[in-house]
Amino acid sequence: MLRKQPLSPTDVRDSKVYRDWGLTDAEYQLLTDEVLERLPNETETGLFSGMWSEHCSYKNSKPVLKKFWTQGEQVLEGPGEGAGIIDIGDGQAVVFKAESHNHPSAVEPYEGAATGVGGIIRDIFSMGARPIALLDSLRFGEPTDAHTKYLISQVVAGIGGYGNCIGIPTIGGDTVFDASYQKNPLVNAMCVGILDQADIQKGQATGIGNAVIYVGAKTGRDGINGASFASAEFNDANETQRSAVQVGDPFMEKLLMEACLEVIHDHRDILIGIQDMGAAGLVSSSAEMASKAGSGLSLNLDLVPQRETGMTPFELMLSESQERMLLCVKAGAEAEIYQVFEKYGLDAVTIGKVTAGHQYQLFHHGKLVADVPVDALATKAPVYEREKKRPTRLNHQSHHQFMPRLVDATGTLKKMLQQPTIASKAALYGTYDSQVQTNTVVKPGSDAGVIRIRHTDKALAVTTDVNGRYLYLNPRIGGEIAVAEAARNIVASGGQPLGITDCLNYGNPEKPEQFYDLDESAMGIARACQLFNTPVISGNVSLNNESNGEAIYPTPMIGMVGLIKHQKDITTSDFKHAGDAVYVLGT
Amino acid sequence: MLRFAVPVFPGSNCDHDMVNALRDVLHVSADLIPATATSLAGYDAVILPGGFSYGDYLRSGAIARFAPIMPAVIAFANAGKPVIGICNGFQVLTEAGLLPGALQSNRSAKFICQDSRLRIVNHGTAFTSAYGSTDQISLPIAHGEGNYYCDETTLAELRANHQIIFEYVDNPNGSTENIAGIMNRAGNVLGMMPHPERAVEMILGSTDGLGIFQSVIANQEEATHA
Amino acid sequence: MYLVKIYVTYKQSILDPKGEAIHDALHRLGYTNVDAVELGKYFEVKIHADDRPVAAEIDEMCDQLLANVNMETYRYEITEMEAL
Amino acid sequence: MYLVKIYVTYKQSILDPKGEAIHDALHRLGYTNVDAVELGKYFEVKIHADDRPVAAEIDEMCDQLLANVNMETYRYEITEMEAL
Ligand SMILES: Nc1ncnc2c1ncn2[C@@H]1O[C@H](COP(=O)(O)OP(=O)(O)O)[C@@H](O)[C@H]1O
Repeated sequence: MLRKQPLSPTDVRDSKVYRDWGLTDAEYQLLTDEVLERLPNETETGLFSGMWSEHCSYKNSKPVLKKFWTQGEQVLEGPGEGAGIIDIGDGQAVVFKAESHNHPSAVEPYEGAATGVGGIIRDIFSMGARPIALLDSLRFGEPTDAHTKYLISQVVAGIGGYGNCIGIPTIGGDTVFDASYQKNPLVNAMCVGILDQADIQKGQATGIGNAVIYVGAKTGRDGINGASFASAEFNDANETQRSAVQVGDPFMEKLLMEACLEVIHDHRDILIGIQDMGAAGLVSSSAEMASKAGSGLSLNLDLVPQRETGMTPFELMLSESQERMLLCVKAGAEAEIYQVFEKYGLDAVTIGKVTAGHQYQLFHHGKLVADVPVDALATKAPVYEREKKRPTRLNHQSHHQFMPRLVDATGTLKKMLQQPTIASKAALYGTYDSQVQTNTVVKPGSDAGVIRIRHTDKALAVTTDVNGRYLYLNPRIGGEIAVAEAARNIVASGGQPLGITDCLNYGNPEKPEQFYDLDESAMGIARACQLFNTPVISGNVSLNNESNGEAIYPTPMIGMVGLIKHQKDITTSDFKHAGDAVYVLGT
Repeated sequence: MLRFAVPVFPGSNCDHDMVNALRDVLHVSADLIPATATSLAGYDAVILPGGFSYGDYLRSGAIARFAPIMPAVIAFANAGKPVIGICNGFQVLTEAGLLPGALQSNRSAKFICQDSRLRIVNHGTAFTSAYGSTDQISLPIAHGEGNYYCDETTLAELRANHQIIFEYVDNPNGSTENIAGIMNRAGNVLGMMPHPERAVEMILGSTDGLGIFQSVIANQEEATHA
Repeated sequence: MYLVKIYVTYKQSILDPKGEAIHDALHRLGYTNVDAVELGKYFEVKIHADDRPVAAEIDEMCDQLLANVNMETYRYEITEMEAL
Repeated sequence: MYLVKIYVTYKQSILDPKGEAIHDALHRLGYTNVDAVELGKYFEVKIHADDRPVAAEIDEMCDQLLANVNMETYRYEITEMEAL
């Protein structure tokens, strides 16, 4: 717990409190000896604990992500920004990204799933795009025990609760039940948006003196240091020390989205950068905006809209309160921005400015409480080349082809159809509004969801896929299969695959066998992406999906988007007429 | 050309869908009106759209009922001009007292999004005349609180005055007497849970929703030419 | 300064779908001795006195906004709090 | 037979968007002397005794289903009713 009196830099060092915040001794030493060359105070240590978490720094996964294939002439924006962008012709582009909310959903399934959806939507509209579709990729244990049933109903209610209210159709996803996810369910959400290429935004803060404006919900003590929490492993002992849960407010987000899109469309001459406050909240968004632009930044924390009293700089900077965005706006034009937000009844407050140099400075009650190089936060996190060891489970594989012996075909078919993973998911997706915005041509229940692009003859097909069991048996081939399955779903809907996003859900990367799974499957995904010409344009990593030492199946969720050039080419999976011929293609 | 007004409450999310249907498919003029406006002068019809006004955080429609635009909507209705409330719009109309009864949580306590078959109960209204003798139509529903409730006396009145306009063929949400849509006694205010604006183009699956708008347009044009 | 606790529940004759759903869920969890569940809303409102009686104001708020008197009833308790 | 009244409210630091929205609406309606609104859940549960104490069972139900102890707290009152 945080005290009212801040710890001195030597207290931080001696008490090793940084460990509770997710920094290892070695990382703390790297910080003191090489990056800062001094002892950081409590606030500064907190900033680094958030920024150097896996969630923000990708310190364990960077070497793996480098292996992805990210090129292609269609790519306008690859991994790095809030979301990737792909050209779809006629001056338009599609923006998409996926995000995991596994740990929050395990703790508080309704709000965890809801805020996962809220977060991925902000990633899309912060790029300047209007969100047009959502997908959800879910993994649960076998739906036999009461707790799993509770998780399923709450997660699905949370996804629907957010998406339905904000008015973005949920048009696809996938749901698998397997004991491997019993204690560690996966909740991955994907959002797709569309924009005119002229509206593309960047999360950057440039131009000395320009204003940093905070918009949206007030900051509270919710989800403090959630980024490090999300990157930590579960065990029964830390059940009670989980940081406060965030509650989603889709109504607020709807207003925030409309206001931000209005600023982007109608005030683009004064808007310099825009970014959502996601993991590690205010510090992450502001440090990244400044670092990307090579700027310095100064923030006055007393100006941050606050929902609670007596919040410390640590709490203000690391709170993960939802429905907040950060804007960089030309000095002198602030009032124009305030006016837009006021119309929507939202807070918009200038909390700081871009400065000369490269320092990141925070003021609180008139005192300088943090003063560190921007890049130290945003780009100097350690990167780990983890040890890789072929899991022993792969040595015991049988190479004999399994030959099923079929005696009662009808009986077997019926049994298979009763498997929760194979059975229809209509009871789940039937609670999602799949038609709002009136562009949905193919609703959930076919291969890919299809949305037409209004005022054109085009449509987009979108799907999420992965079969963790295949990756468990062979991570590399399993990775290839995941991409191939997604591509088949797109093609079967009449689309040409354009690119993918992913959520890499794995166990603890510090275990060499887990890292093997991650690394091998990334190579499989990379190879398949190159083959299908579907570059990876965005994604998300969720590690430490373990409970009491048991990892989930390696589960890299693949979200693929395809372009349908003519709406007449849209195809659906149902048989149309009695008497039609049925063909089997492929091997 | 007829002019439709579509009031936008904070949290409305079918407002654009409605305007798109009216402009692109029905070729009438349609404007989005902020809930802070106080006049509907110059409009021939008003449609309250679906969505989650004010998040529907208390009861659906309860907070929107007090939006600044509502006195103008009530005056518009009292002047005998056509007012339609769809989904959340229906909930707002009941909360505002322009239509009797209330909309409760679905019997399943879950949000339901699906196509629903409806029986047209009264063909002789300003909202259904264009359906001719068509008996049933199919429209999408998408709601968590669409379970229509009213007491026995109100129900008897609705029946006696032929105010029940649409009934579900397979009641999806527990509505009293399968009610999907009702109108006021004067016949100029319609509230319905299904979304006709989602069924105006074949590419989206159905054009069964067109009749409602075509009825209003035909009746209004007749009224202005008379 | 007053703390007002307001309880809004469905009227007797009205079926409460959410209460039913919770009732069923409790049974599935093995609490089979639960006979009925009703779900209502519980408001905690902090209000400071102005020129009219607090109770009258609360009645008005409930009738106007917090309850739908077509299907709900309400009751409340008012406690005076120490001013801060 | 017992009637149990259960009150579930958010913990201190948890955002209550619904309470906020209702608070704003009350202000717009002119109830500007309302300082805060929190919206919680109110359950009326009827339960008949079985082999274990009612209070223990209610605690368990709340922990498991009716409240989410990560973000909500609950309290309850148990009254014995006349058997019908
Ligand atoms: N969680 C979900 N959300 C939305 N749609 C889903 C979800 N799970 C499954 N679906 C939909 O159900 C249909 C069948 O899904 P799935 O069983 O994964 O099919 P397949 O493996 O044959 O591609 C697809 O249209 C898919 O989008």
